[in-house]
Amino acid sequence: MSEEIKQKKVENLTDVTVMFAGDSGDGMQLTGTQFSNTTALFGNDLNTLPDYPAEIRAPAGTIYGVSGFQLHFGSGNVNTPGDSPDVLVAMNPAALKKNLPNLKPNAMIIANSDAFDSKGLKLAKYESNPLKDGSLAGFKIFEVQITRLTQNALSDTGLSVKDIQRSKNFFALGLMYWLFDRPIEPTVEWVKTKFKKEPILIDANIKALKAGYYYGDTTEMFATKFKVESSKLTSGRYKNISGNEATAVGFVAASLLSDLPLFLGSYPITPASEILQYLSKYKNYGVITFQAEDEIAGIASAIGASFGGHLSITTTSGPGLALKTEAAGLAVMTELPLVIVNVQRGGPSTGLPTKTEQADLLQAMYGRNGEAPIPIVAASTPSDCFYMAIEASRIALKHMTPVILLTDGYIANGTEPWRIPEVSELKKIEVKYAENPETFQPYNRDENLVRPWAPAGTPGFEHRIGGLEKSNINGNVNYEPENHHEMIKIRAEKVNRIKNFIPDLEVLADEDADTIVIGWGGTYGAILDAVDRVREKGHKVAQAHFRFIYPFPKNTGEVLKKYKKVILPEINDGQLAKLLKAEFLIDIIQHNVIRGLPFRSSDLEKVIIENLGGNND
Amino acid sequence: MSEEIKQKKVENLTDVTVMFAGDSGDGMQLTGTQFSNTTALFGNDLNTLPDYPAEIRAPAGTIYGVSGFQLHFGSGNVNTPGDSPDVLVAMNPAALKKNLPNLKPNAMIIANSDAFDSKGLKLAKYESNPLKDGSLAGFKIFEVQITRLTQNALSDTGLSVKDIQRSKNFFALGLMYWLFDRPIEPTVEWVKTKFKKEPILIDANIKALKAGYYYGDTTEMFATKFKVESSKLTSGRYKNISGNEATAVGFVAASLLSDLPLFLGSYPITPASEILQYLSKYKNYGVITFQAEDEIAGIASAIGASFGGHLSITTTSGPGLALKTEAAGLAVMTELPLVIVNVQRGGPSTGLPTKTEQADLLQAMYGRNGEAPIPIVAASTPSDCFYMAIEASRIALKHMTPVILLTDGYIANGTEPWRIPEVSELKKIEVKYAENPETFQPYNRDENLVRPWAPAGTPGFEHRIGGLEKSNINGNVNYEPENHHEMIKIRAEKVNRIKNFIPDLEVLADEDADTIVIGWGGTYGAILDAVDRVREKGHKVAQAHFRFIYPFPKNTGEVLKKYKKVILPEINDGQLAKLLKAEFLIDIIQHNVIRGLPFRSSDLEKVIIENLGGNND
Amino acid sequence: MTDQTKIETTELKLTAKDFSSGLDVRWCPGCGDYSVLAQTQRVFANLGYKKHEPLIVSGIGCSSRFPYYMSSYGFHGIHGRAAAIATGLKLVKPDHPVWVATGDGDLMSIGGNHFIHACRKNVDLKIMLFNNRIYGLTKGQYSPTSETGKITKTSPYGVVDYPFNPTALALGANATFVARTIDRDAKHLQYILEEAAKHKGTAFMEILQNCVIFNDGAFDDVSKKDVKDDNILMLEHGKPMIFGKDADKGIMLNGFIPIVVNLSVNPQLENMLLIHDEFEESGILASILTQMSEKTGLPTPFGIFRRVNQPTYVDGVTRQINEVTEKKGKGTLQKLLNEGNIWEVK
Amino acid sequence: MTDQTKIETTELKLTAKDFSSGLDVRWCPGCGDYSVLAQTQRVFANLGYKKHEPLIVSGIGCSSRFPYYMSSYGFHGIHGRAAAIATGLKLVKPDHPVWVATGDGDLMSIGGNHFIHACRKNVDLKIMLFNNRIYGLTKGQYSPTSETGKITKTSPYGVVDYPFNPTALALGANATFVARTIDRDAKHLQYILEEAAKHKGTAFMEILQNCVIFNDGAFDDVSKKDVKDDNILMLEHGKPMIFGKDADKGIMLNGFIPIVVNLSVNPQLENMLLIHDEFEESGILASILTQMSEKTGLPTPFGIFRRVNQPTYVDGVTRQINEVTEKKGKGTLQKLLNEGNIWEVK
Ligand SMILES: Cc1ncc(C[n+]2csc(CCOP(=O)(O)OP(=O)(O)O)c2C)c(N)n1
Ligand SMILES: Cc1ncc(C[n+]2csc(CCOP(=O)(O)OP(=O)(O)O)c2C)c(N)n1
Ligand code: SF4
Ligand code: SF4
Ligand SMILES: [Mg+2]
Ligand SMILES: [Mg+2]
Repeated sequence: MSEEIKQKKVENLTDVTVMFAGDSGDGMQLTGTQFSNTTALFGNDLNTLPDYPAEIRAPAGTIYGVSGFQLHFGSGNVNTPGDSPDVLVAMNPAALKKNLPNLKPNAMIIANSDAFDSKGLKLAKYESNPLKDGSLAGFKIFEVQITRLTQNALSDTGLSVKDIQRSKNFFALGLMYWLFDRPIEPTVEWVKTKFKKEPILIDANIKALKAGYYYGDTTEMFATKFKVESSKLTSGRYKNISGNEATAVGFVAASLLSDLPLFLGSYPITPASEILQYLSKYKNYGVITFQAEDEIAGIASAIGASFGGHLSITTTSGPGLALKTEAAGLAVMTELPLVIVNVQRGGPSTGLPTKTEQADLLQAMYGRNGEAPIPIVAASTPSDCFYMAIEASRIALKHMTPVILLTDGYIANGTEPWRIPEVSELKKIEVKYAENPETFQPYNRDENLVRPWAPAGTPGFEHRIGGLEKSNINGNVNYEPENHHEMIKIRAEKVNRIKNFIPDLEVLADEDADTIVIGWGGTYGAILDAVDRVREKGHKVAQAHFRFIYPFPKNTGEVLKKYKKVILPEINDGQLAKLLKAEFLIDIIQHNVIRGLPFRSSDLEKVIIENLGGNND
Repeated sequence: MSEEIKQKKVENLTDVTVMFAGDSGDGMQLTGTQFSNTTALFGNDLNTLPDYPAEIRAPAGTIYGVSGFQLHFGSGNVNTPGDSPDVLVAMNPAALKKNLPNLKPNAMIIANSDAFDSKGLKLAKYESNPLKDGSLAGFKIFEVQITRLTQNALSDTGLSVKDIQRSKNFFALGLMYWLFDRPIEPTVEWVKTKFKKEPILIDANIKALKAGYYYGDTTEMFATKFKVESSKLTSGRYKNISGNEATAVGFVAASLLSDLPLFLGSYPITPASEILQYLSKYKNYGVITFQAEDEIAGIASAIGASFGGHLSITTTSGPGLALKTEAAGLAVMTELPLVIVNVQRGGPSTGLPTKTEQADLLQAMYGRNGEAPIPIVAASTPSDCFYMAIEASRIALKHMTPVILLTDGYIANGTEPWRIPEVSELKKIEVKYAENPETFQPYNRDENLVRPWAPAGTPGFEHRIGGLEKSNINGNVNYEPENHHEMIKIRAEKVNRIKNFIPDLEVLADEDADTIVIGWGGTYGAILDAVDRVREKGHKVAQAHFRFIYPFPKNTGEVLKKYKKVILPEINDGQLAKLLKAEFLIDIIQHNVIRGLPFRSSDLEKVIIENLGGNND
Repeated sequence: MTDQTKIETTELKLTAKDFSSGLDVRWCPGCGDYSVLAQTQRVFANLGYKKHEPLIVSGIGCSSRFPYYMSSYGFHGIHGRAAAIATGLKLVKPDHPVWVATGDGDLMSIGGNHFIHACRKNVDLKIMLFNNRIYGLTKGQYSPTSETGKITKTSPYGVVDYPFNPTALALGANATFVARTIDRDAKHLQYILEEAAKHKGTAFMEILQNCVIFNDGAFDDVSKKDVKDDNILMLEHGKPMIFGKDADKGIMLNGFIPIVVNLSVNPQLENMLLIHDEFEESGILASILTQMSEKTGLPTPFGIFRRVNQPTYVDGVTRQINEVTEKKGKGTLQKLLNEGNIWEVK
Repeated sequence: MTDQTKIETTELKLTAKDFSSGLDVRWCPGCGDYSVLAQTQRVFANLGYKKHEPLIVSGIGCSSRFPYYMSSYGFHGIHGRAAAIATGLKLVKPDHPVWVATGDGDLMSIGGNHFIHACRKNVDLKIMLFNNRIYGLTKGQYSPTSETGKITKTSPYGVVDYPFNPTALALGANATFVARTIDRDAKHLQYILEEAAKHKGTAFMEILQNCVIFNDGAFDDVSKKDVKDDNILMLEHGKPMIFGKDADKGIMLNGFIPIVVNLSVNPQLENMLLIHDEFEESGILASILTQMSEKTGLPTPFGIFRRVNQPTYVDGVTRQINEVTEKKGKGTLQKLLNEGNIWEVK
């Protein structure tokens, strides 16, 4: 789409937040993903937040059936999916109603006016048509008859009316491409591959896409189109990636870096299933994915595979982690390498399966019987999942221990452009095996208290391990009081010494700052943005983010004690705060908002400024 | 046995610790239990520590096959099973070897010399016969040919040699009865009931018992017998009870006090199985015991029964609690009454199944996905299990919440004389049901934030609950951000308000004490003794013990902040310490010895005195 | 029904509509679950149930949302545990029918153990398996009933597993009532639901259910008008096994192997056909039926494979409690505190 | 055996003793487990295994201590999860025989789900069920194979449950190899262990095992010299089903019901006897055998109920990996980082 911009006015923007919203069946996730990918290719930095109900297709037109995809892109760095949309594409009244409270003042609303008939209004529980009754004053409303226009455009495709209606999201997408001056080609190509087996749909979807695009161009309605210059990203090769995909790719990379084949034992659960889905495709990398009968079999099979010498992982979300805790203790006792990935979602219990949260940290720390320390790491952005998957594997293999990698629903589903590293940028993972069958003892330890690995089946190192307390050194079953005490202390110290192999906590501090904002996991982007804005307003503040949580980085105490105030926002009721308080006996200013959604950086900004004694007006 | 003490010298003792030790097949647990019961009947206060291997009958004669039963009784208050035995009954060399390191200097050793043959010595890995080689200098050794003497006594019973040998523990028991001047009648009665169906065994065992008794009387070997006056116990009716029995009886009492039938869903696991075993006998109390296919079905069935209106409980130990965590979260979300009993054992993983530990506190606190607060209470002595079972039930029913009751292997298996309360001393448990079907809403709350209970099947209150996030008030599924935040806060606050219904932390303080020793659970007796002795040495010290752990009693912060030093001994790596530090930001002096055994109060005494700046010499 | 808090209930017989909770149903348009819901509501009305009588328990999955849409007591459990929760509920509410709504993932993957134990014990649950041969709620991964070779989100190169045969597994666990029906055949579905309700003991119903989104058409062979009669064997107790659009095909045994014979060609074979016997104790006939399906060149049996009477678990538990209570007298707090080896200190 | 770290191993055939780990065996004197251990060591030697070849996994229970006593690689897992651990191990060590040692509680109570899935998938595990019909290690509670009415620590008034029939459950889950044997019959036990080892696919062996402490004599009917021959039916492929001290009794079918006929009275019935066929595909013959036991007035079958060939799960997984690798080429880090929709920023 290299056509010149014609008579229309062009407005330049540094960043925009767009929300695509419609019924679960309206294809909003697909539309949002296409827009993201094209925008990424176009060179913008971006960040996305898919937000969909736990039901597959709740009844059309209802509020709880609304599926949304929020996308924030800009010409600078973009770290969050945006606090409030500048533009809402509302495929029906319910989509409007659900998203209205969160829109920016004066936001643009592009509404499929065909859907605002009496049935649609009733389903959304509107008394009168909001497009007409003046209740939307303060917004810029664009009524587009998306249903009818799609129908018209596709009337000659031979598709039924019902089938044609499935293409209306492509009409909306085309219109948005026009409005933000993005090329349609990437989507055209995608449609061609995706519907290879149904040419009639290729034709229909491309027609709808183009109809939307030209509609923007032709109609009088849109006087202005927008330009968002591409970002000045570090040079390199990029790919738009979600946290789940990055996690999967990260483990394949860890497998290649350690020269060990990868085994995944897993049971599907939202929002972690995608990791299993991605990894099941990497068969030519020797990856074995075992879809187990339940979460317990998932981790148990991974422990078996680890005993057999594979790099073994298991992936799940909250309730699944709860089921894995007994077996996780077995991995602690047998001191086998294993990575447990937990994509956190809203809890407790089944909770909010499709929403994000950070409330499994304490479960990860303590959710096992007995003293069973397990190192914990957490990814902070979608692409960071790639690196943390590698680091988690490295710790597991180097220290012969299970490791828990925490991500969350937001970074798992959200995407951002990822600068793909060069092969040479990735550090090999060294794996040390037991070497001498003559002197081999399964619980003999090196200077880091790590026992030797002798994968099952290796001639000469036959041995037996299990969940009963072991004798130090020889690993036989041992019930003696002193041995037990010693082994508990050794297991704790072994994990503690991992400190010496992880990076220090990095602090980005204004000189003279006496307040530090800390965080962990997927809140990174929101905190970063908030801190930046606070600084722009002239305040002094420091920031640090935990990627390695247990053991804490060596300098943690020193860092925290340097500041008068420590502010810690978490999407839970204060879990990292509890750990830090118990460890360092320092007070912490907590900000805990648990809404199933990522933080709004503007909210964090307020909190920080308030605590700096500043004025938010 | 009302005979007069004859020519023998009688020595008066205030308290004695006896260890019965032999092969797993030697009946040491039975012997110890009989001695305890008789001693209790005799009027002594006492405390016991059964200590047996995880195997049923490890090969005869080996060290790891040794089964021991330690018993401490006295004429004053007895709070612990004794730090080191004054008397060891060693049925074989392995029993001697295993227990020797722990004996008091100059202790009395009664050894079955017949078992110290070359085979027995070899199995116990003795190079020479310790009874003969002078290595036991410093102990008072009594060689008794228990095997042969039993054989002689029973030769005319018609039993085979092998069968006769099974009675040799009764010989040893009889001898001990004589030595400590206890009556043999209670055991004679017990034998008669126990072997009702095998009269030949009644005859044999009674003969052996008497032979042992008279042996003491007749032989020259024992010049002295001992007298331990009965204790001045509060007047009342008494029964010697173990923690597991007390737990079972406590729940039956709770059922009667609340007028609700009791349901137990459980899966056998050491050391909790006995609770299930005891409760399966209370059928005429309407108790339903469901031995489930696993721990998950145990708790799930209890949740179902709670939905149906029963007082529902589930019992387990560490690894089982790990398996129950997902379902425990469901009970949190559905806000149903449920008591989860966890009899703690040595961990992690399968760990030390027959040993004691306190390392499941953090699992109880945090071992669930999401923010899922559950109140925790802990029993401090065997008989306290009775009261805490009632209190746990009271909290569950009054506050519509799952509750975790922690006990441990030591108090579960250990026994003490329990002053049985009068019916009038036990407070009714009030249960409030939903009352008006017209206004009924399942998540409407009273002033304590407690939702109404409408047991399934009650006409007029039909409703639906489950593990997805609920709308406040009406309880329908709700994914809205603000509702989720609000519900998380409500659930936390509901548990927090239980504070208002539990007793304050009781402090036993010397005036001017600036050090407090705190503890929780089964360490009570050892701490109490240690503190007493520290006081006897003229030090000032305060003591407080947590029976209600979460929420903390209202006055906890106030109490702890009053003292310069807070000493907290725990049989774990510092779990309550972590909770208190995070909550009150105070430093705590920890003493963590994790040997699978109860604390020795002499060790605690030393720790306290050291911290008081005292001198232990 | 015995209930402590009995209140006046209307004596009017309820209608199907009375069994709707009134909450919006959130399944996909066209999902087979709608039919199961509708038929259950109808059958509950037919059976004369009051609203508070049936207690409905489920696990997690699309199908497990079922209890929300019924006006009776409902419990939406956690994944896989429906049968276990229901067992506890049934034990304390022995007079109430306890129904379990569950999916092929919920019951046969994570919940497999509770399922076989509920069958073995004959707990007296009514288990409706919504078998769509896919994980619906988690968006399309294969399930333990998915066919070998099927391409799904987690089997991009085809499923390697062999599927469970749900009726065979239930029989292996000694289920006393085993049946198969399908969402699309409202009448037959009602019939099976009613018979299950009447059965005293655990009743297992495999309900073939179309997932329009992730496994559409999985049961076309046995539900499409034009082909289904040739692919279904409708079991009727005491009747010879005859099927086909023109009722011209029959089932005979060759050794232990069922074979199809053409009756229009060989009418004389008619009295050598297998006669269906629901009550066949050993379960062998039922086992033979479980082996039949389109894939083996045989029609898929629908109907009641097996129904035998055996005292239920709940009966046993209740009986034991009653017997002991009769013998020992009902326990009181006073009695409780008087039990065991007691001595007195003055 | 393919192993990255292949080291020189002696080519001498090992003896039974070589398969002992040398650790003290901690079962009760007289426990049936000793015999299973001894026969396994013998069979491993007979099969020519090297020490590092067989990988042995167990759960928790007396029987689950088994791996400690073998000199090969052993993994003492957690309660109920042996089959799941073993599945992961087998998937990554496809060339090694993976054996599972488990009890009736471990495999059929808490581990029931993993068991049926391991059967269904034909993972290729060798599962030795030590069935003593009791929980040994936890000191005598009833298990899912305990008989109805049995008095145990948790059933002071008798078990209310109906027991599982392990072979029936395995068949219901479509196990490809199902057999029964007993601790006391060393020769037969060896035979079954060997045949299981040779079977390609999951092999399920129910080994009746006497617990001298908590369930002594449970199998006296089929193990005591004087009575056992009248109570056991020794299955032999291709042979008519004859049993009895004097080999004078036979099994015939009456409909689907096996009955005993006396051959000395009716010798003519000899050629109407059931002929055993291990390879009978449908599993119906095997199902009929599972129904037989002393309790039904029939002898208890010992031997191989069913053995059929079906590609294993492990084969399927390996094949798929090979096929895709062949088609796409082996993945490298470079390739991995080049996949997908990539653009370049200068
Ligand atoms: C412990 C746990 N594991 C996994 C999940 C995710 N999960 C929810 S439903 C489901 C499977 C649904 O399939 P099925 O039972 O066949 O029901 P359907 O949706 O097809 O009706 C899974 C894996 C969960 N909620 N909890
Ligand atoms: C999660 C868990 N639950 C329960 C137990 C307790 N437990 C150990 S072995 C066992 C049953 C043993 O019976 P079985 O499997 O038949 O083996 P056996 O001892 O009879 O050989 C139980 C219930 C445990 N160790 N872990
Ligand atoms: S995803 Fe399938 S099973 Fe689930 S509601 Fe939709 S159609 Fe029904
Ligand atoms: S308890 Fe029974 S099964 Fe366990 S070792 Fe002893 S005899 Fe064997
Ligand atoms: Mg399904
Ligand atoms: Mg057993």
